[in-house]
Amino acid sequence: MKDVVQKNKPLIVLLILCIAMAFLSDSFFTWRNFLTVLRQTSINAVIATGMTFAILIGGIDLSVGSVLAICGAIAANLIASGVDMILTILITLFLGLAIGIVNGLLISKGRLQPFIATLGTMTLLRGCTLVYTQGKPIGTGGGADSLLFGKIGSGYIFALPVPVYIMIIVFIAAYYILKHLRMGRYIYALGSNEEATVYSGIKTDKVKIFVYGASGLLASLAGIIVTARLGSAQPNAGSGYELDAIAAVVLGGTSMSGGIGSIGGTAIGALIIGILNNALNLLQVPSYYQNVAKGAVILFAVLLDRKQKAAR
Amino acid sequence: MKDVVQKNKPLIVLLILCIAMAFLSDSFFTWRNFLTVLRQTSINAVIATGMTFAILIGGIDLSVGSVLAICGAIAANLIASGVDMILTILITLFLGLAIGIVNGLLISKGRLQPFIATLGTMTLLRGCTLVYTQGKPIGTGGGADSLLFGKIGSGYIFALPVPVYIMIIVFIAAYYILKHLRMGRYIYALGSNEEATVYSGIKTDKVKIFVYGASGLLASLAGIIVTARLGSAQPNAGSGYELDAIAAVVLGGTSMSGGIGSIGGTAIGALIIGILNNALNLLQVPSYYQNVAKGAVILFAVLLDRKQKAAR
Amino acid sequence: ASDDKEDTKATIGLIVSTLNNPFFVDLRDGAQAKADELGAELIVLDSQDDSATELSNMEDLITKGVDLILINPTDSEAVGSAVTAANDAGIPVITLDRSANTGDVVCHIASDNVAGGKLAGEFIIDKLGGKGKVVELEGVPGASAAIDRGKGFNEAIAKSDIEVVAKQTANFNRAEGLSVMENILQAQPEINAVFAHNDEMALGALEAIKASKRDIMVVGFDATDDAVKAVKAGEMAATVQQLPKEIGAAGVDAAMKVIAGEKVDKSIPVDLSLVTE
Amino acid sequence: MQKKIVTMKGITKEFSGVTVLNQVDFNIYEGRIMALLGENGAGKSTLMKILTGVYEKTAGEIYLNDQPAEFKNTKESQENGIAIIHQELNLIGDLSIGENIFLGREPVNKLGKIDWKRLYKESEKWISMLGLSENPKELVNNISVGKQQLVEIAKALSLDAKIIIMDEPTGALTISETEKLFSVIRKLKEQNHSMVYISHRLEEIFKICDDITVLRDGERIGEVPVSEVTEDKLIEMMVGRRLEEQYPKADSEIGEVIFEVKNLTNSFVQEASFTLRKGETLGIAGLMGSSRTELARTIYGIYKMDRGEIFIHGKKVHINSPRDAIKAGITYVSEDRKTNGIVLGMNVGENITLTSLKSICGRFGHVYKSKEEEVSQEYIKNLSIKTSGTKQLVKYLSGGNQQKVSIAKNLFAEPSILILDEPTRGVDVGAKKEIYNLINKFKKAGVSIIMISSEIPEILGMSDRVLVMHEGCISGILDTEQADQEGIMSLAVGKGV
Ligand SMILES: Nc1ncnc2c1ncn2[C@@H]1O[C@H](COP(=O)(O)OP(=O)(O)OP(=O)(O)O)[C@@H](O)[C@H]1O
Ligand SMILES: Nc1ncnc2c1ncn2[C@@H]1O[C@H](COP(=O)(O)OP(=O)(O)OP(=O)(O)O)[C@@H](O)[C@H]1O
Ligand SMILES: O[C@@H]1[C@H](O)[C@H](O)CO[C@H]1O
Ligand SMILES: [Mg+2]
Ligand SMILES: [Mg+2]
Repeated sequence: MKDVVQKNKPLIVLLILCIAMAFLSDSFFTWRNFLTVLRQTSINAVIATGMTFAILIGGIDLSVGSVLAICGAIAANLIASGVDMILTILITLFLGLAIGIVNGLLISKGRLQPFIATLGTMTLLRGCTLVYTQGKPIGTGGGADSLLFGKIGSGYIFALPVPVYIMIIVFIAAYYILKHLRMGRYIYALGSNEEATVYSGIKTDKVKIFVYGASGLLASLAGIIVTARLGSAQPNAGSGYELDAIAAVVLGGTSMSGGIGSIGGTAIGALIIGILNNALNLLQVPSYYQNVAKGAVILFAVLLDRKQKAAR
Repeated sequence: MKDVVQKNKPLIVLLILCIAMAFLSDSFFTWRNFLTVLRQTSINAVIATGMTFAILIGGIDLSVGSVLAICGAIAANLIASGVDMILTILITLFLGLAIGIVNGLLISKGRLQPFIATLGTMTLLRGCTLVYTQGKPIGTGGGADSLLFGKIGSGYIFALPVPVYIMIIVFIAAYYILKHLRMGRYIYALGSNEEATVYSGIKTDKVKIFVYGASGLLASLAGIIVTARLGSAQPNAGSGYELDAIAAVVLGGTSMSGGIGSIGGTAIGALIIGILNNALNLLQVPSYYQNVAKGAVILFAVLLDRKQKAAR
Repeated sequence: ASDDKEDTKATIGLIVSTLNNPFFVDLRDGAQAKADELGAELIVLDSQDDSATELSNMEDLITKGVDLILINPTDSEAVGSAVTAANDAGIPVITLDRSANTGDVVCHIASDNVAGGKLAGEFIIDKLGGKGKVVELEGVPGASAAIDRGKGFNEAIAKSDIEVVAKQTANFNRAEGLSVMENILQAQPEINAVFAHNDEMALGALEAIKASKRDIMVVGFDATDDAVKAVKAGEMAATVQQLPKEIGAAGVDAAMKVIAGEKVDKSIPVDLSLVTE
Repeated sequence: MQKKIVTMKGITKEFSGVTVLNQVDFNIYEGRIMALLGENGAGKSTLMKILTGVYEKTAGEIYLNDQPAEFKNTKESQENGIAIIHQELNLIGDLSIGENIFLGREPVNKLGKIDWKRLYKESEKWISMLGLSENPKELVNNISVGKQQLVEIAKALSLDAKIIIMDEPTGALTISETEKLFSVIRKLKEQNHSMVYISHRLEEIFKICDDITVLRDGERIGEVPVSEVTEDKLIEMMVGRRLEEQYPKADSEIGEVIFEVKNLTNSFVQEASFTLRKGETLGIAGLMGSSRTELARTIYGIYKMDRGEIFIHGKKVHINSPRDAIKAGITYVSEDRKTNGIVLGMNVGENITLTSLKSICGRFGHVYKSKEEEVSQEYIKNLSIKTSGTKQLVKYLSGGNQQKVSIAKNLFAEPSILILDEPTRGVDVGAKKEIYNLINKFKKAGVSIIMISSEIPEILGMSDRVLVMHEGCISGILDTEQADQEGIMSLAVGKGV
């Protein structure tokens, strides 16, 4: 019983938030707002899923925001120049994957600390995006493919927004990988004890490349969603998103030191952040106070969920 | 011999940078520019010193930029309302120390992971700064104390800028603590093996509180320098400074996983970043390319300095 | 290579608050075009919206020994030290878009953000017939443009029966403009107009409004290409045009005059106008 | 009866609802050495951790000199004159030997500056007392596990405590080191220090202890003076039944040479050459630091070879990683299970299947959970691993049971060559025997075994041939029939037979 509560503390924070909002705002508990929150959460959720992989192996991926920006810019440009939507998506995802793999290579073969490696690529790619966009937004144009592309961000299928489907598919895939595939097992093993994992004959380099590749891929997917929703790619898109993603992962109970955590937790963490942003707007909290509230909720949530083991 | 090279790799990067600049720009090797670079480096260096402590125990302090901002704002306000300079400085430093101690308590007694604890306080304090300043810069006013206060940022003593003295004193104090005081040993021990440190009868909570307290104190000191230099405190001051500080620490050869590193390294790391910024401007690298160059240099420097041990 | 300037060519430094915002990119482009036209060398540095970086940029330009410095301050208060540093080095300074509260400036070239906010407010009063409910999307908390535009706008509507029903920040950012507007749309059953402190947020809000199928007028600020297009297409009602290219060009123009020893006006206003359908 | 210096009464300890100590009484007498015995998981370490303030007890009382005492942390117990050497090494790898010994008690001058000279001089004194000739400025990371163990002991001794608890201090020590330690212990005893001594090596108990307390499954079985028990009686108390012969070496059929190492050389090992036959057990003996572990790990692909060849079934193989080794049919049970043997944060089942996960996976990498459950249950049963189930996290198992998981994990990869590095270190007598039986079982099934051990009786009892190392070189290979303790020792110290 105590165990159940311990395991579900993130869920409890989520519930507290929802119940409080139910009292504080009439517009909160409506189907429409529910969909709005889900759609807004989807971008952070997709990025946070990749971040969960990285954090599970004891790493981190700070470059996600920059990957989102460069991939979004390239997608917008491709669509605007009349490239087919499917092809555009494939190219963009491939680019994200490739960047992620480079991160993975720097960290595995290059033996760099993940924080600093991805800090480097984050800075570098932000520069690339500025150079590529020349500091201006790139519109997707008005072509037929552009309209279709826009649906990825704002379309509906059976009354549910498209990004919500994407988010759910990403969650399920990640859950399956972590729970039921060999790679998932290796991710946990690597995060718990790297040396023992090597001694067990597992190619840890491959696991790292997989993890950062996945994170890059998912960041580019998020880039596609953002660009599709806005119909344009901004040069400063995604900056600071890494912090939201990390917050979602940690609020979901995943340990920054690796080896412990789950996708379900991350889903809850992303929802907490999404609902919080929504709530601050619905409650018309003045801008200056929004950061105060956000910081306080993050601290409250993690204090509730603190682990038995001492952190440093 | 191999050991000497291994230990001094950050120094080698620094030398390469300087030699390259000597060829590329006439204005680089001038006494004026030397002082400019040192003065520009001082703020990051002071913050990075506190960050070195945090990283040495395997932690991190993301809140430094926000601490800088709130402390700077309060200092500016005090000076503007005619409070004596010395008193202002003491109050401000005390505030920084107190915030740092709160971080330390959250992390030790509250058992929070440092990344998320300081991410929380970073967000919260940024909000507090906005509320306190009402989003507007606070000038130090034109009083006598204001002019004197300004000297902390832009004054000279015996041809050397005041912030450079501050930086040097901070370095020496930190070096002494780490090398010759018990607390220093405990910092390394804690970062290397927390459990064994506990078993040795060391109060690790006290060490953590010391470390984050020091980091907060130094961030507020940096806040004083920035405010003094600019003659005013900006609500957005210091945002992103945590990344520069971390980069300096890691470029200096300190391991993000704790236990290994030195203040000397951090000094070199901070100089690398300072010189790099200066160099990019002197060489007229277009601003969009500056990020590209910075990211590339960070990656290059750490690739050169990579540890034997595999990182995750 | 070396950073020696050629003897004949004037070297002008331009410090811009940030270059990842189209407004300032236009300002830079205007300046660059003018510099090319007049045969001057232009060194552009980006302060990334940080006052300390701005000061460092100033110091580096002083080290380089440029002839004149054009500065677009991140903040009018904090830029004082940078201006003073240039004064001490004997390098003339011209401020662009935002002014400097301290230090000696040869000339200030800008459009007035408070006036711009007013312009937007008056337009909305006019269109709504003096009453209605509006939403204000604020810029980065603490940014001077956000403060000034908000000030002008609120001063204008204070004289009417228009009520601000929601006031939230979207940080000058399009993606945030979208999500913040979505949330406001949930909370507010009745909205007649939105005033956004810049076009990026206005365009984000526009996406949210389009998706909600509600009929709400959007007014932005900056007249970026995207926004002007949206206005022409009848999607946005208006945007306040600041002519950033002209601010940049006028800056270089004045700079060349100063370098040549000619006199320039202390303040050169650049026209504000409202782009409507 | 002697004066009781420590009395523990009715100590009960529960870990998340599971009782691991039940109403245990325990005494320490002034100037005497109390042995604490019991199978793996009996609760010995837990009891001592309660005494020294590492764990909080669920119930019971503790008296120090007849005064109620309760220590909230190690520091408090130290201040009250109790020092403990934990079973698992607890040193700071990035600090020097001297810094480790004085960690938390550094000598300082009036200004708080550490007096380095004194610190290193004193450290030198303590380590040389234990026969360690290392420079005290050397980083702990750079010395072998055995030497680290000595540093740990030096650290406890330097506390100058009235009561010293040693939880398996000789686990990583060789005979001569152990002797050195014993002489130190005797000296301390003469100075009226009291001690608790935990070990699975019964001969040590008879050598130095005065009294014995036996635990079984968290219950106290009894306390007896050493002089009143025999080894058989003790074993019976510990395991609740009699055990037959200690080393049940099976005579299996030894086949052709299947493994050969030729001139293997790197920074640890010089010109190592030897062969291994099918179904044979090759023991590797040597002093601490003779690089037996390094030889094994080089074969296993952890360390690079500078020169040399490895043949399996006469075919040359290239091993650059553990993965290559496993593919070639070699697995390695590490001497250091905590750092590289097992994944403490994963459960028993996941650990057992980790090395050979592929074999219970579908084509697209899907892990068949039911199959995993089935095989791990099988290993838990075969190796008598004491665990609440396959889902129990390994970090909550006792040291000996962790060792069994480490062995199970390697067996699951179905090696044809199994390298065991100190396989019975920290394993109780009952479990030891089970491990020996397992070795025999696999031997019979045609697996060839390389067994590194610091216990010469074990080497002699279990191997067909004995390879002896001295300072990175193979100083001799003997048939077990011709080998004896003296012969091995003289090779180990570098003298020919
Ligand atoms: N922190 C813990 N959480 C849960 N269970 C634990 C914990 N520590 C020990 N145990 C359990 O308590 C029991 C006793 O463990 P302990 O380490 O005291 O045994 P031991 O007698 O020292 O064994 P060994 O000879 O193998 O070292 C074991 O069953 C172990 O699994
Ligand atoms: N990380 C290291 N760096 C440098 N030298 C090392 C390292 N680890 C071990 N050595 C050295 O390698 C040699 C052999 O190591 P080790 O003592 O582990 O061998 P061993 O024969 O297996 O002994 P043990 O009985 O302790 O396992 C020793 O001289 C030791 O100092
Ligand atoms: O004038 C500029 C632009 O409107 C920009 O969008 C935000 O910053 C302001 O200062
Ligand atoms: Mg034990
Ligand atoms: Mg060994």
